[in-house]
Amino acid sequence: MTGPHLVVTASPHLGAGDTTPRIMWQVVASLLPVIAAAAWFFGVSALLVITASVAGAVIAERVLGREGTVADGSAILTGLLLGLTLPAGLPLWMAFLGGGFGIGLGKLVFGGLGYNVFNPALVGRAFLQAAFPVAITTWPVTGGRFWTLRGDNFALPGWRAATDAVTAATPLGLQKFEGKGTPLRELLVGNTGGSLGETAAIVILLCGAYLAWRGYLNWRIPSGIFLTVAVLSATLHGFDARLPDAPFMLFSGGLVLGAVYMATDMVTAPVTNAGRWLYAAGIGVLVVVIRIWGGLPEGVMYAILLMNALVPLCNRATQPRVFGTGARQPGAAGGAIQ
Amino acid sequence: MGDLAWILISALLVNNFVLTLFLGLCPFFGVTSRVSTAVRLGLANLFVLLLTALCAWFLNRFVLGEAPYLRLIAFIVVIASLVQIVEMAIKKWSPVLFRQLGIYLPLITTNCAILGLAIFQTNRGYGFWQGMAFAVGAGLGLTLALVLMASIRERLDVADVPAVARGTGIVLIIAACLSLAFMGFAGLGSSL
Amino acid sequence: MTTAHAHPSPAASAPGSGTPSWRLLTILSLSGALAGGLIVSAYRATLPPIEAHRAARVEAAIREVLKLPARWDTLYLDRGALTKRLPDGANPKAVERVFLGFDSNGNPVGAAITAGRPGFADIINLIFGLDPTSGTLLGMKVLTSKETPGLGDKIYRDSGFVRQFRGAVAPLKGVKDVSGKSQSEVAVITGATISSRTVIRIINEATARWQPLLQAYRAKATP
Amino acid sequence: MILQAVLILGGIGLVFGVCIALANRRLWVWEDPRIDAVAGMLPNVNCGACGLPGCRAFAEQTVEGKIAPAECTVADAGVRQAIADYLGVDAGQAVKRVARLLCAGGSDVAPARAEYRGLATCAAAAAVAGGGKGCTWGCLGLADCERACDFEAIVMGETGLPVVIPEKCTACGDCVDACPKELFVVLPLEYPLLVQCRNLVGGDAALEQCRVACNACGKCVQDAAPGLISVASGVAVVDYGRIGEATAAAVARCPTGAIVWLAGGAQFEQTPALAQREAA
Amino acid sequence: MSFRHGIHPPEAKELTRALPIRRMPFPDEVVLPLRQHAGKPARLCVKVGDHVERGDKVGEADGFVSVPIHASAAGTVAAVEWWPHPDGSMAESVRLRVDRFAPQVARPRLVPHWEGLTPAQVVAAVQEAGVVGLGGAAFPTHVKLAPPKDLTVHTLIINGAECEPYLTSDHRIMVEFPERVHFGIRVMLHAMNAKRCVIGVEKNKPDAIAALQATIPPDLDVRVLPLTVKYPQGAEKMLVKSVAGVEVPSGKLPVTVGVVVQNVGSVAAIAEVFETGLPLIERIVTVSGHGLRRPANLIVPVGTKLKDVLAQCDGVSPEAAEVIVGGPMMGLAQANLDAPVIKGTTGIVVLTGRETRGVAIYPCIHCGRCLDACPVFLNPSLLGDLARTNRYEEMAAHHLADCMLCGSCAYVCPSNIPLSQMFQAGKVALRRQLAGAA
Amino acid sequence: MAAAPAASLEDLTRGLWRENPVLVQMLGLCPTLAVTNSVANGIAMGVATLFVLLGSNVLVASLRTVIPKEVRITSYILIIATFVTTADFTLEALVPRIHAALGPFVALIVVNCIILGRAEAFASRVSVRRAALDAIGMGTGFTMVLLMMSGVREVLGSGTLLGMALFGGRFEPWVIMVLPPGGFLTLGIFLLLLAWRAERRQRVQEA
Ligand SMILES: Cc1cc2nc3c(=O)[nH]c(=O)nc-3n(C[C@H](O)[C@H](O)[C@H](O)COP(=O)(O)O)c2cc1C
Ligand SMILES: Cc1cc2nc3c(=O)[nH]c(=O)nc-3n(C[C@H](O)[C@H](O)[C@H](O)COP(=O)(O)O)c2cc1C
Ligand SMILES: Cc1cc2nc3c(=O)[nH]c(=O)nc-3n(C[C@H](O)[C@H](O)[C@H](O)COP(=O)(O)O)c2cc1C
Ligand SMILES: Cc1cc2nc3c(=O)[nH]c(=O)nc-3n(C[C@H](O)[C@H](O)[C@H](O)CO)c2cc1C
Ligand code: SF4
Ligand code: SF4
Ligand code: SF4
Ligand code: SF4
Ligand code: FES
Repeated sequence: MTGPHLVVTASPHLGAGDTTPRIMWQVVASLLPVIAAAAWFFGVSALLVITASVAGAVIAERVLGREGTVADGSAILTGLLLGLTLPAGLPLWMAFLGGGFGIGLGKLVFGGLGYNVFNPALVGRAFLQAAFPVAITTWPVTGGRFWTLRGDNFALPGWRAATDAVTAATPLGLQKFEGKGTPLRELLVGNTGGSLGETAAIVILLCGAYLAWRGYLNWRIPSGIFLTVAVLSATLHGFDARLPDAPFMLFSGGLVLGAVYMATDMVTAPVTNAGRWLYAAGIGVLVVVIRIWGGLPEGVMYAILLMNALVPLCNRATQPRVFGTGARQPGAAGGAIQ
Repeated sequence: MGDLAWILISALLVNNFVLTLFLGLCPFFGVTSRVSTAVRLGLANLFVLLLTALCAWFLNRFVLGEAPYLRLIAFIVVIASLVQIVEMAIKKWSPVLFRQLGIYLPLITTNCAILGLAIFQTNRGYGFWQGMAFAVGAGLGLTLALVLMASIRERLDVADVPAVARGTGIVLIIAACLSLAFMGFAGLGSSL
Repeated sequence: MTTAHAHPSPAASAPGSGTPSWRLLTILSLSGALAGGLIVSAYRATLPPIEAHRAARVEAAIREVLKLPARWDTLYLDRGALTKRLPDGANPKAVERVFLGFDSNGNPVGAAITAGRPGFADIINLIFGLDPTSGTLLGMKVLTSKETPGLGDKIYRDSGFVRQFRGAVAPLKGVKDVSGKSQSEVAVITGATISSRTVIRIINEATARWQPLLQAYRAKATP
Repeated sequence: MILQAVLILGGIGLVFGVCIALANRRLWVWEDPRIDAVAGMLPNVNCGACGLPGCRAFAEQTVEGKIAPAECTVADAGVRQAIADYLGVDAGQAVKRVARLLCAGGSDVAPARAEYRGLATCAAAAAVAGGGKGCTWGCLGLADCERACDFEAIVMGETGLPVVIPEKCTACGDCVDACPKELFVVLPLEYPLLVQCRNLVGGDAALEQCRVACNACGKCVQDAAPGLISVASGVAVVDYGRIGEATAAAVARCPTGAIVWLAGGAQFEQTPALAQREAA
Repeated sequence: MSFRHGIHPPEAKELTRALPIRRMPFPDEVVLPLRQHAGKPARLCVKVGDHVERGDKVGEADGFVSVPIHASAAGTVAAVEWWPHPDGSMAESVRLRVDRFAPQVARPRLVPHWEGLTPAQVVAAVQEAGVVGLGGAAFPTHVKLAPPKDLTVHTLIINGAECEPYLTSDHRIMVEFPERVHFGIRVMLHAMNAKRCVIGVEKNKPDAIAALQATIPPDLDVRVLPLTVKYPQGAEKMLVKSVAGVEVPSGKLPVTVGVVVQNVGSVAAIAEVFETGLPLIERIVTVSGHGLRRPANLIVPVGTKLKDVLAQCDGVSPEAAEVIVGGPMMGLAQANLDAPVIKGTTGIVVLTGRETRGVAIYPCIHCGRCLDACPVFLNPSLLGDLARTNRYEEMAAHHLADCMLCGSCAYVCPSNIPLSQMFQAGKVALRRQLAGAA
Repeated sequence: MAAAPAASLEDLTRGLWRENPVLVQMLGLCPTLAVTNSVANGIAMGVATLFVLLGSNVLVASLRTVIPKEVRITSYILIIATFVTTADFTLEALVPRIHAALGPFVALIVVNCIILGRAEAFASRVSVRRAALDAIGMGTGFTMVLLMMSGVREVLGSGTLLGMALFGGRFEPWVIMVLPPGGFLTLGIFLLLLAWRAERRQRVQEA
């Protein structure tokens, strides 16, 4: 029989239709409102900084990565998220460097998409924060005309930024070092100092809700983080009224952006649901500890990075219980990797 | 009490022996391919650190007051001998453990963390309980770093790490990331 | 001391055999003596410059924070009070002390006090000059710290910050912007709030502790 | 001062000397130091070609005299001799064995029937309609064996067949384990006769699947010493117990070339490109 | 009525759901592999040139876990040779040239009437009739009817879930021959000395539920249980969980918890065997798919070549890319349409190029969807990583043996990782390692 | 024992690159990472280590026939500790600032695996001459790595070299380089570059 040209593939012969690049691009798309909010508050500087970090990330992925991986969208996503954690006045060369470092050392040396242990955007940011602690804690005020630069964005590569922009302490800095609160409304709307993407809590929550609904992010992680932070800070506030209350803790700083977009990076989060709860609780606790007892006003980035390091152990401790057995999969003893 | 707590937390997290003080890198890079081994080595180290703190306190208190110039040599000789005894004991009673830790057990002697602890303890003039807290913090911090590194390396065992990074390169990059992450603990306990 | 892993052949499997024990002991004693001798000679040779350096460092610090006193006394803490004499049998290194400075007329100008506590990275140790009667500071100098270069290290690199302590009245208050209303206000460094506040806190704690002791000493010494 | 120093050091030394001496007596475990020495000389690739679980096991057994140093096929002659000298034993003799592929059906002669899409490993493809190859016994050419070989002794040839380089092959058997079609056997290099086919279909049906298949015509059986070759269930089988009786005549009339006379050499005539790569 | 995890693939049953079963004519040639069931292949008992009647044995059962193979048409043995098998290998097969002019009619009873037979005699008769599980695994049914002495069977569960997309053969049996199903149940209950029977049917077959419900014989304790529509509801252990609420222990058979699961098709086949007196020589096959011109539910003589069955459905359309024996979730792609329909062939599905999965495979992004899909609660993501690096022993330690290759994990994987394929390869590799070690 | 000149050269150069204690043997990483945040520290550490290595190698080699096997490790430790204590005092006497910056790491030379490793694996078996050459080679190799590391870290991290400003006032230093992560990062990138170079060279050779 001269039949059709036959293809043979393995079962299952059908697929659910979602692909990894589609997930990445969907998340990118969901970030557009957040970027718009950043541009609304910080004008052209916001767009410049984000563009620079995306460029850094994409160029690193293109040059150092395997062939054709830029198209999967993950590098662009990393760049965008990195950009959103930076202050508007940051010199562009730093944002570019951060993107490149995040992708190069946070992702590609581990083997590229899927294999990295630490969130590449946060590796990039942690690198920048350790390298340029002054520049990255210089927070321009919101408002102003769209075309006004919010800092020395165009400082020459290698050169220090001229410090002439109007800056303001972030709500967390105000709270921690001066004991001053910020009205909740301002926090929700985003009319406060801070990094590009962290200010508009409401917008981020809406985008996150959309992603959770579409199944692109695991709702357990943000929920677990919010829950832990709320409970812990409410308790502490109850003991010592000088400590910030729960709404402030939830909606100030990078918590919302971190919980919704960065802790949920599935590559660097546990695969099991129980592990995700554990991971989320860990992030929540660390955020509160660092914010209240640590030296830094904000701890979301470090909390996520630290829990990233604990992900293999979270996975190992929460392997599913196999159907028809009383036992979990070999964890501590047998050596569950991941 | 607060003082002891700070000493412990500081050695465990803020000034983690491995990740911020660069002490004990040989086991950190050498014996972290499996979590199970890392845990055991970490605990062995914790044990030796406690012994060391004890010895250092004893020597400082009763022997070296008059002869500070002999500090280093006394520390190293005493610690080396003690570890050798411990090593023999392990070899006798747990041949499996001995085989798994292999050549690294004698190297615990020649491990910066151990001697470093003794020196820090002396320089900072820690008393007995302070020394113990310091040793516990340092030992747990070392174990934590070892276990984290080992669990990450186990995960990377099945990853597609590029050829140039395989081996020590990737381990150093992981260490850099861990060290970056631990910067989050900076200032912890210095409460204003 | 013997090492267990060096047996060349099964025949030599009895522990400790090979070299006679007396030889091992002799060799070890000899090398111990040799090592001790070498170390002691090195110690002797280097002790003077080392002591000199250390003394010079202390001296420079005291001079700086006490505004060039003519001379100073070392006061030791003995059973809750300051004395000039080292308590009997005490290890001079282990006893807490302050330095009381005098001007060329022999009038006390103030005391130099060392103190420390954890800052942003690790313990910050500093020395400061205090006029115990008025609580006015004479100066402050950071001795050791591991604060972040570029941020926390401004507590000793930023001369503006350091200068504020001269003439300020303890207990100090760290503020973002100096209102000028109070002698106790010290402006903290932006970006190094923790380190600056740690400095302030060290001084306040040490003042609270030493000021009464110093006052008591002065009261005792005057009559 | 010197006296003080000596006294302190001596005191410490004495205390711990006694401790260790005691410990030594009570805790000490003897282990033959020659094991370490031999293990140090071995290549430590833990390939298992010697049939033992790793080089250390080999060292233990050589020290105990249970196995001759030459059985480590990875170590070169110098190393084997060195071990033998160290232990004062005879290095022994090991027959050079190599992996042989029981298939010659490259993509030029054995067409695929359907297009396999999916994971590019033989193990995975074998589970999907036999990998789509017309001959379901034949080599899939997805190089599981090449990847399994620690010694780079297998190179995938132009037609998608693995080519074993006898000089590099240590007969560790990793390829035997790796091939899902069980196409490798480890045989002494000097065995000259090999049937390079496992296809059990006989006659023209076999040739439809592959032009170099053994079609079970039985000519080789007639031309060889009686009983040396037999055609059982569709493919010729050599009785290697009697390999000494083999002559090149056996392969002369094979219509497909499925049976070959190797004369102790490499299995496939290397294609020009391969030869070039080898030469470089 | 459900189990945890699982997936919801598109059902695609509308193509054939409403099409009555029809009988296809005899082909010119049938090919009867001696290996059509789990267990030992049958032993050949004919020679080339022999003439056989419809229902005559061509292969004898070889031991207890084995069944005979019968000629599905009258004809002459043309050859006994290696022939493509639908599992992708070659198998020893009897090629039968069908006698065009033979009457192919019913013959004197080859299988005895069941009334009056002891359970043991029923089991023997079922074996002689060559009945195997028609749900796909083709496990000899008589073995399941003879549980070990120390275990009692309290419930017979009939698997009418038919959770695979496209397939409707069980559905049509339940709609068209509900009495036959009940008759089969009666025989089986008798054989196992069990009292109770539950028929589990997914809720997307309301007509089948209604038909079965309406025909329950008053003297039988039979219940029809509507089940949640979810893949793999029909998998034995999942079904037991859904119906009886218990987990069959890992590595154990359902009979350890006192239940036996039989596919509706098997039950109907037993009924038919005892009704007609003919052994199992034909089966109902759903031939469907968007790559097929005229989908159908066909009664196909066992041994009919796939190409002949497809020809019955007016052949495949030009877009056809992949021919699958079985359902699209667990079925096997065919490289050779000369392979025959065998007893375990539930369906033939022809997929178009558009439907087949993409070729690009991305690395695992640890999204965890596979963990949420796996009905036996494995960690496919981890198993996949281990498989990629050939760490088979570790896969075994992570319960590879419990994986039933349902493909749920690979179905949901956004990175398109062929997880279940890797697991199958892993199982094969492990088995070979074990064999090598032995 | 008259070693052939080629052999002496070999003893001398082995440690520089091919068997570099840090980059190839991965020994002595603690000091390599801990003290390389400034070039001055790196030099001081390198020189101190070189001194100890040379002293102990020479002494071990010259005493190799005297020291019984049973106490050899103990004796080596004694010898090394003596030299280290001496070096420690000397540094404090000569360059107190640097001594303070190096912290405990001068004393920790005692446990630097390079030194005990060379004593045990090399010096105890060869002539004094060869042991000395080896010590110089290894010590220089170690110092070289310290110099490279501390050069990169100081230039990037402080914008200075040996304390002298290089770039003028507007240079933005990469503070991370003088912080702990910078140590890991710099060595990690070094190793990546080395591996990359080696790989590329191999590829070129193959082509
Ligand atoms: C890498 C890094 C290093 C830092 N080092 C110090 C430091 O040495 N001392 C300090 O007080 N704060 C340090 N900080 C803390 C922050 O700069 C903190 O925001 C600051 O103390 C708050 O000051 P502000 O209220 O003026 O913003 C550091 C932060 C980072 C990210
Ligand atoms: C090796 C093996 C042995 C089996 N033994 C029995 C048995 O003794 N009794 C029984 O009732 N079923 C037995 N079964 C059948 C299973 O219960 C089951 O029906 C069969 O594997 C098909 O189920 P599936 O299609 O869900 O895989 C056995 C199956 C296998 C694979
Ligand atoms: C993933 C999976 C899905 C299955 N789906 C069905 C199904 O929908 N219907 C069915 O009858 N058998 C299905 N089976 C087969 C059953 O597990 C089991 O073999 C059968 O019900 C036993 O009956 P039998 O021996 O009469 O075939 C499935 C098996 C697996 C592994
Ligand atoms: C919900 C979601 C959140 C993500 N968050 C991050 C992130 O915070 N940082 C990042 O680099 N990539 C993020 N990614 C993209 C991607 O997972 C990341 O590039 C991988 O870590 C690279 O291996 C995210 C992807 C998704 C779907
Ligand atoms: S010989 Fe086997 S493993 Fe090698 S390519 Fe062929 S099928 Fe694959
Ligand atoms: S017929 Fe023989 S030679 Fe040809 S592909 Fe098959 S096994 Fe290989
Ligand atoms: S194929 Fe195996 S691992 Fe995947 S979902 Fe099914 S049972 Fe689980
Ligand atoms: S579904 Fe695929 S990508 Fe997601 S965790 Fe499982 S294997 Fe990885
Ligand atoms: S050099 Fe520090 S532990 Fe080895």
